[in-house]
Amino acid sequence: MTDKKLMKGNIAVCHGAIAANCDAFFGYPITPQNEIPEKMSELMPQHGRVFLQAESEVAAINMVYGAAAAGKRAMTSSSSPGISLKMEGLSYIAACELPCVVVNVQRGGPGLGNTLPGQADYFQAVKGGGHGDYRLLTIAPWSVQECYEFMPLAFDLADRYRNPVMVLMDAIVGQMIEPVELHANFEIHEYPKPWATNGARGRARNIINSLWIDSAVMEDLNNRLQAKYEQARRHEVRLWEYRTGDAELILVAYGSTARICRTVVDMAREEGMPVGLLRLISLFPFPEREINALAKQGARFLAVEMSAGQMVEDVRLAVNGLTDVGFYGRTGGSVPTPAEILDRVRETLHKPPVMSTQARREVS
Amino acid sequence: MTDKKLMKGNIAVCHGAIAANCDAFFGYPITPQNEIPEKMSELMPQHGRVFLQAESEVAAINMVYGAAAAGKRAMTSSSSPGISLKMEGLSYIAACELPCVVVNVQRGGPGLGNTLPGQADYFQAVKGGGHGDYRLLTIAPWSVQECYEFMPLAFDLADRYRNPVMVLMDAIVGQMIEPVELHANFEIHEYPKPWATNGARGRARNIINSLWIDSAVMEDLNNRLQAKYEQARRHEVRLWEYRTGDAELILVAYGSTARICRTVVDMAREEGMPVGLLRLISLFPFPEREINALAKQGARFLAVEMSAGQMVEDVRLAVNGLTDVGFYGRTGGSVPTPAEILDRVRETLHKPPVMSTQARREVS
Amino acid sequence: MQKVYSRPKGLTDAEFAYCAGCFHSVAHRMIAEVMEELDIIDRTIGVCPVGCAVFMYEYMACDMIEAAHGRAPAVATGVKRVLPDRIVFSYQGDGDLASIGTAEIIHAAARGENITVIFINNTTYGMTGGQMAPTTLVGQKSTTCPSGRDPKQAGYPLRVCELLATLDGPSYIERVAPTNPAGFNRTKKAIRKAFENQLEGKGFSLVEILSNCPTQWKMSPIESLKWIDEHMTKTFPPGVFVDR
Amino acid sequence: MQKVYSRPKGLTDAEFAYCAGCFHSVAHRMIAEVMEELDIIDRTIGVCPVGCAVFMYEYMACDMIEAAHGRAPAVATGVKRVLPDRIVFSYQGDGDLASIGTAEIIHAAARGENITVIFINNTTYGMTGGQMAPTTLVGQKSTTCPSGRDPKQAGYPLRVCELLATLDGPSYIERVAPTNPAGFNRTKKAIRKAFENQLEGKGFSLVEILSNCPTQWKMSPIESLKWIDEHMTKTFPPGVFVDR
Amino acid sequence: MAEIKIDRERCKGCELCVHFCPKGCIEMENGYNRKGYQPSTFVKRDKCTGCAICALVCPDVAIEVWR
Amino acid sequence: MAEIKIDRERCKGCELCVHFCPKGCIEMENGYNRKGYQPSTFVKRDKCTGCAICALVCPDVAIEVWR
Amino acid sequence: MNEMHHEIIIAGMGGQGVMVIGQLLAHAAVLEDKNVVWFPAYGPETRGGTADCTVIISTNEIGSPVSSAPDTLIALNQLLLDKFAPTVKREGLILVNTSLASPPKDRPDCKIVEVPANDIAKEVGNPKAANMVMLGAYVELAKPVTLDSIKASMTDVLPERYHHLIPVNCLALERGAQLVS
Amino acid sequence: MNEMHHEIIIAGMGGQGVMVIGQLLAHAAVLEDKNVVWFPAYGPETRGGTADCTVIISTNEIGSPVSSAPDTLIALNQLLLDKFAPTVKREGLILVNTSLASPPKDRPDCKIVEVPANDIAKEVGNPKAANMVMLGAYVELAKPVTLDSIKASMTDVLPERYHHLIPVNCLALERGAQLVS
Ligand SMILES: Cc1ncc(C[n+]2csc(CCOP(=O)(O)OP(=O)(O)O)c2C)c(N)n1
Ligand SMILES: Cc1ncc(C[n+]2csc(CCOP(=O)(O)OP(=O)(O)O)c2C)c(N)n1
Ligand code: SF4
Ligand code: SF4
Ligand code: SF4
Ligand code: SF4
Ligand code: SF4
Ligand code: SF4
Ligand SMILES: [Mg+2]
Ligand SMILES: [Mg+2]
Repeated sequence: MTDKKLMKGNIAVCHGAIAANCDAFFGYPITPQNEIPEKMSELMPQHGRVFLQAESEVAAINMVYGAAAAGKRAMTSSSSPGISLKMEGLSYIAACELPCVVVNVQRGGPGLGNTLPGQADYFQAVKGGGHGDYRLLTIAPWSVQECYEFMPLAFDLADRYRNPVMVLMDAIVGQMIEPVELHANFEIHEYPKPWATNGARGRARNIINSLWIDSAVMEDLNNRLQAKYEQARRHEVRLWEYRTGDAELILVAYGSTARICRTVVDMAREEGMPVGLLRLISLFPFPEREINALAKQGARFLAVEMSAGQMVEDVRLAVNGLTDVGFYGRTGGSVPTPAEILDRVRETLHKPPVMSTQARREVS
Repeated sequence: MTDKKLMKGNIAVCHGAIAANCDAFFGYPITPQNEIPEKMSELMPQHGRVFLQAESEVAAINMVYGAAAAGKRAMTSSSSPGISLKMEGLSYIAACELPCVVVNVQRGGPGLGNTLPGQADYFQAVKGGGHGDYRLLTIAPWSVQECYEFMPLAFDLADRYRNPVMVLMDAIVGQMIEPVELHANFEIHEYPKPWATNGARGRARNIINSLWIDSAVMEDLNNRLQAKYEQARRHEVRLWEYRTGDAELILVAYGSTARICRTVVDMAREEGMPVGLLRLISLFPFPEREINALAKQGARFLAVEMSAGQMVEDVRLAVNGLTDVGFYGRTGGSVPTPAEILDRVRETLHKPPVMSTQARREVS
Repeated sequence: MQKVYSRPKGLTDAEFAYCAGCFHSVAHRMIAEVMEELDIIDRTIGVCPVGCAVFMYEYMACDMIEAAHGRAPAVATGVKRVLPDRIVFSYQGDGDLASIGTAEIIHAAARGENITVIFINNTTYGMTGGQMAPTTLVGQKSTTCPSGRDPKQAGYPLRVCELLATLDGPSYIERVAPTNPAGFNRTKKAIRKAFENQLEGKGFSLVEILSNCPTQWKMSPIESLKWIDEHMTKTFPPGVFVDR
Repeated sequence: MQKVYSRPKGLTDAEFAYCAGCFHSVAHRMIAEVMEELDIIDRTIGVCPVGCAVFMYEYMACDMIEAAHGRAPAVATGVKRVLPDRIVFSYQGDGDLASIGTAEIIHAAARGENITVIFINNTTYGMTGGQMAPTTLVGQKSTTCPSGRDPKQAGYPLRVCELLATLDGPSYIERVAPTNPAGFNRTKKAIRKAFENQLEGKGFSLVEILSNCPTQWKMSPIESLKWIDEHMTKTFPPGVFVDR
Repeated sequence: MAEIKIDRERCKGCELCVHFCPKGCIEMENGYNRKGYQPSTFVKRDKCTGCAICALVCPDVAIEVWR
Repeated sequence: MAEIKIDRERCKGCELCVHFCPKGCIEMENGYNRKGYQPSTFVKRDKCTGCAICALVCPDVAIEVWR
Repeated sequence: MNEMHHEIIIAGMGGQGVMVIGQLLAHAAVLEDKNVVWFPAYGPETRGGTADCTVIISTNEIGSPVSSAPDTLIALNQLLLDKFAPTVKREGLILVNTSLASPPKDRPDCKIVEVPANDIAKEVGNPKAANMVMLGAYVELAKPVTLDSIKASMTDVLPERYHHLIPVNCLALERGAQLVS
Repeated sequence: MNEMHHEIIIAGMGGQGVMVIGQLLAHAAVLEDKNVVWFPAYGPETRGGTADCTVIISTNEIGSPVSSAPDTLIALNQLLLDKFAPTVKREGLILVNTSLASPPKDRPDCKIVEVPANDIAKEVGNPKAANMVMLGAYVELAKPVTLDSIKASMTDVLPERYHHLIPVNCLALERGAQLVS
């Protein structure tokens, strides 16, 4: 295994961005993602690409907007409070149908919170924390290897859908050090960008704009966006099923929580409990059809998050009342342990399945 | 009716704030809410209160944070892109458990969009567009009279729950001029604020803070917030039912869209169709129980929004698969007409109810 | 007879939607003339503000990007960094540049970003209805200081050229007042120099144009130019602040 | 024997969590001494930054508010406007004040907001691990300019006092360098004056303290003070910039 | 002798050309254009020097000049 | 004669007091305190003037002075 | 009171008094205890010197204050006549200020009323009262409120510095009404 | 390969080489084809001069890299011994650098191993190698990897300017191992 290096998730993100031919990085320090701008300040110039430390997260996302408008692959990274500052900019970028990648290494919130792991920016990422009807395509790595590999995927999705892509991590995924293979085996597509504002030589001028005072035109834009998201719902759902075949209870989780849940599934199976894991890779699009199909087969669900209950709403929407959906969450930087999740699994499986019509919000 | 004045919704908001003993207004111009800061620049000094035009929406929400921390009733107002810039600040204010009021006169989005009416900031308002697990108590007036009356309500809720309250309007509600009665009949509660940072005279010093590096402490804060939101779910649901008694199809809408839907209900009834309206006044807390109860009685639902489908998700969550939930939306500043909604109603009622498990996203 | 003045190629055919006598149009036209003279229309990318000039992309014959309110310098930075051989300018009003966008303009200047900034100071928020701007004069009325700007309540006007001139980054900063034919010529020259500097790689250039807003000032265009001369130039003296 | 130096009442009993020799503690202590001397501990509200001094509320004996990164001047404005008879100070690092919070500090100064600002310039982002700050010197290394700040790439350091001194709003602006006992005394005096001005209703006062960051500079505390004298004061000369 | 042409539909009647023409060659019309503005009109062809000041100051680029 | 007291547990061993004491009354200890720092210690009681410079410069307010 | 419902768009150049007559209509409706919503154009749309507003007067509660198909257009100049004429509902009413605009040819379904408002205003002695002439004509034709209520609204709606013009405004109103009666 | 799973927290003052021995463990695990996650403390927690990290070595896939109850604590000073000793899992292992700290009294369930690491390091001729002494003792006791793999990791893990210290580091490792074997 000599081709494996020990590396932080955050650093692997940088190597992934380089492999994805990322042209420009604009960022601002914030824990727990500082290794990204730091490493990028070294790697990007080495590869003849652009690194710039912006004066703020607001400036950074608007620099990304400019570089993306110019037809280049641009990205930024931050963590929860810094991502909140990018909401206006992201709404603009989505409205202008520009591709870019935004990494959020989530921490404990709300407010200043702490720099420990969190997953409470899920709503913000997948429902659109900014104004208006836009969505971010959102993917969530769970290992250092995926931190590396999801960056080319993210840039590809961004270009393909002309939409910002969010790589939703958390402090565990960003800070942990694992062996990683920087294999560089990516097929990097070049997407033609005839719309780019890079100088109107030999063509009509291009305009990048999201202002349409005529409501009919603005509605057309919205319909185009929605059609695109529908497209993504059909083609870009990514997930990983683990021992779900005969599972009566399926844990649903993403990122580091999904790793923990994999351990829980093994522990549960050892105790003879029919438990499986549905690990979400794409958060938007959400695997609505897949979960619904499992629900139709009678499986119940337990959503596990480092939040007070966000992803669980999408699980409930997908299940649509067919079976029971439970929730186990930890907040504020607390990481759920396998033991406590297992307890909840035991509890759930000894409890006969009930049709719960009220959202249950249990935060321990 | 000599005690009725013709007044814009935005102006009524200002008189409501004055009646609510609002101590300080911090804002920044943006259409379609400019009348609010403009009128406040006149009214607040007249009443010996604070008006300040901030350098930006970011500064404005942080001034509100300061004034609220000092124990005063503070507010700001803006419209969609400006509200997006307040996401970090709102997450801080919620995390610090400070009361304040934020008015969003929604326009067409995403991006710069236009200054026409929109309702596509619903997710942002009710799910928390900022980072972390916080919620804004959200109420939506639909007339100029309510623009006036909901301000004292908003400040009261804010103080009672020590939480930011969003008054979610749209360009129609903000810009239309209707007769209003400035009756000043409000019971304004004075809430003791022993936590306020207003100088530690004769008491231990106070600290307003959302930084808790100990995850256990941060989790405690989160649990406290969630308990508060649960409390609000029990006590603060507000809605108005119109001809729902025997309705087979219930329109669900809020704000100006609900006004339009009321017309639609009357038109439908004239054609003999059993249609009712559930007009949401509180958006968070959402009337989950109430909708679920109606669904149990067999009613189907049609959510109508000026968005590509946001509130409809909460309707679906509440219905939880019991009956069918349809959606009709217009975006980008387009306002649905009674005629087109009625068409959809006819269509829906002639279509036999089906159990739809996939979210339907129909944007015309 | 020879044609001695015709519409510059840097402009599209669209009619300006500005109010009668508004000098946004004048600034647009001069930028268009300079682009034509320097033959850079097909390699220039302009960044529009949010303000009355929000529709600028309809008028300029080059590639254009609509920035969020105040963020034009950041957007321009993003473009210029990835396309260093293109010409990038941003165009901003006083609310856009000197209020919400204060951080972005100062840091673009401090970085010596090789871009050209045209700054239209009309002492008010024209687009949103004449609210107080950071550059509103002491005593001047606006819809958010109805009895005139009171420095005790609302502070003092911000002098952008003076502010930026304390930085090491900028290569050229000038304030001009196109209130008469000589002022027009001076303005045009300044804009040209601000673009030439970029072509020469000299770094950040900014031209502040003392402009009018007949509508929100509630004056005729001719009165508005007089008002600039008599009142605005007291607080905002024209001149070259940086040239290096 | 008489006690001639003891812990000021403006401080709590908490031990500072700063690195050994870090001058954040020195600045805290001096603010505490001034609050005690002016007898204003029980009517002062302090606003903490996001930066190494983020835990300042643990140390000061007065009411404290934790602001979002860069927004302390806005928060302080909010407090002071509704409680004009209280004393309000904010405390900010160079990343906080001169980068993300540029707009907020400039506009608080332009408004002549009657608050006191203590500005700790240590040329780096101490808390987040030594990244480049707006005040990082040309050539100085940081974790985001590993081969030293290159003005071509990252621009030039921002001189906050010089910048703010172009405004009409501020009543008092001074830069001090507490690198020796005389510098300590000068610093204390400046902080005192910045609070006294507020008591007299004179408006915005700011003291920039050239501070150290032994950890991120990778120096001993004593070396760090020498480095301030030898390098920082070249770019950031101490002195009174505004006093009116 | 020189000549100017005012595009009546582009003109917004701001009167700047009238004000700045050193020869007083331009006046305001009495009528209205389609948008509802009262445009200016070239009246003293003989006095015009073709100095193009009118075109220089016209915000709406409504004037062309021949000399 | 004067006296200073160094709070051994508050001291972080930054050496500033040692550096700035005009009389050379302070030295660094060899041992470690609970946090793992090597604190300073008052060694030349007789030379101390009670000038309080050490207290003035001590970032951790670890020194009290009597005179 | 009989059931009735009127949706009117009023449009013209800034300075032609478009908002004032909208406000007079709305105020008169309040006096008559009718439901009314007045929706003036706002924001960037008011740039370029034009102005328009929608007034809805009804005996029923009013839903949307935004009218997608008004039953009446009162157009004070050509540009906005051209803009709004196509939106008027089938067989609606269009009042044209023929002093500044010529009647539309492509709405044969509508009742087109020609009012030389500026000329009449000049005749009554206040050239600025063309808006009142138009209003008078409209109120007489459609009767959403009475002329008396409009007159009674003048003192409340007009700023005091214009109160001396109320008599001549009333005259203009009446002349407009006479024209179509 | 037998199934095994080790969770270790290593803690000490900055400069005591806490991170280095964590990295050596992780690297050795990679050499031995075991699963490993190394989770260093980061951010504001590294202020104040202390450092700690978690290493998990396992033959299974590793879930959370954050250990809520490590089976081993390697404590290089008193402050962090006090902080982390309570988190060690029941009947776990605590290695104490007795040159700078005294063994905890309140964990009678745990196996407490006293290593006078600084003293031994001085003896072998590199006073900075106390960390290596602790590591040697731990590896010998728990055998998560072999001492040879640790040695083989030295050149990769240590910056080149410290390569001349590898022999003395190896000596320190061995002395640590001998102490407990
Ligand atoms: C984030 C955000 N805040 C506020 C606005 C509203 N807005 C549009 S233009 C403008 C100010 C315009 O003033 P200025 O920049 O001086 O330009 P002018 O219209 O005077 O040319 C404002 C506040 C907005 N569109 N976006
Ligand atoms: C919105 C936001 N962006 C970034 C951060 C991360 N952050 C915390 S402190 C800091 C900079 C600290 O530098 P400075 O203000 O100079 O203070 P110092 O630590 O040097 O005293 C940053 C970027 C944050 N907490 N919030
Ligand atoms: S409002 Fe003022 S700045 Fe805007 S177009 Fe009109 S005159 Fe020009
Ligand atoms: S990192 Fe620097 S600024 Fe922060 S506490 Fe340590 S020495 Fe002080
Ligand atoms: S060209 Fe000169 S002289 Fe002729 S009309 Fe124009 S300004 Fe007057
Ligand atoms: S300057 Fe231009 S717009 Fe103004 S009146 Fe003359 S021709 Fe018309
Ligand atoms: S009081 Fe003065 S002489 Fe005495 S130890 Fe302190 S610095 Fe030295
Ligand atoms: S100055 Fe204070 S902290 Fe530093 S060594 Fe002396 S006593 Fe210790
Ligand atoms: Mg302006
Ligand atoms: Mg700093």
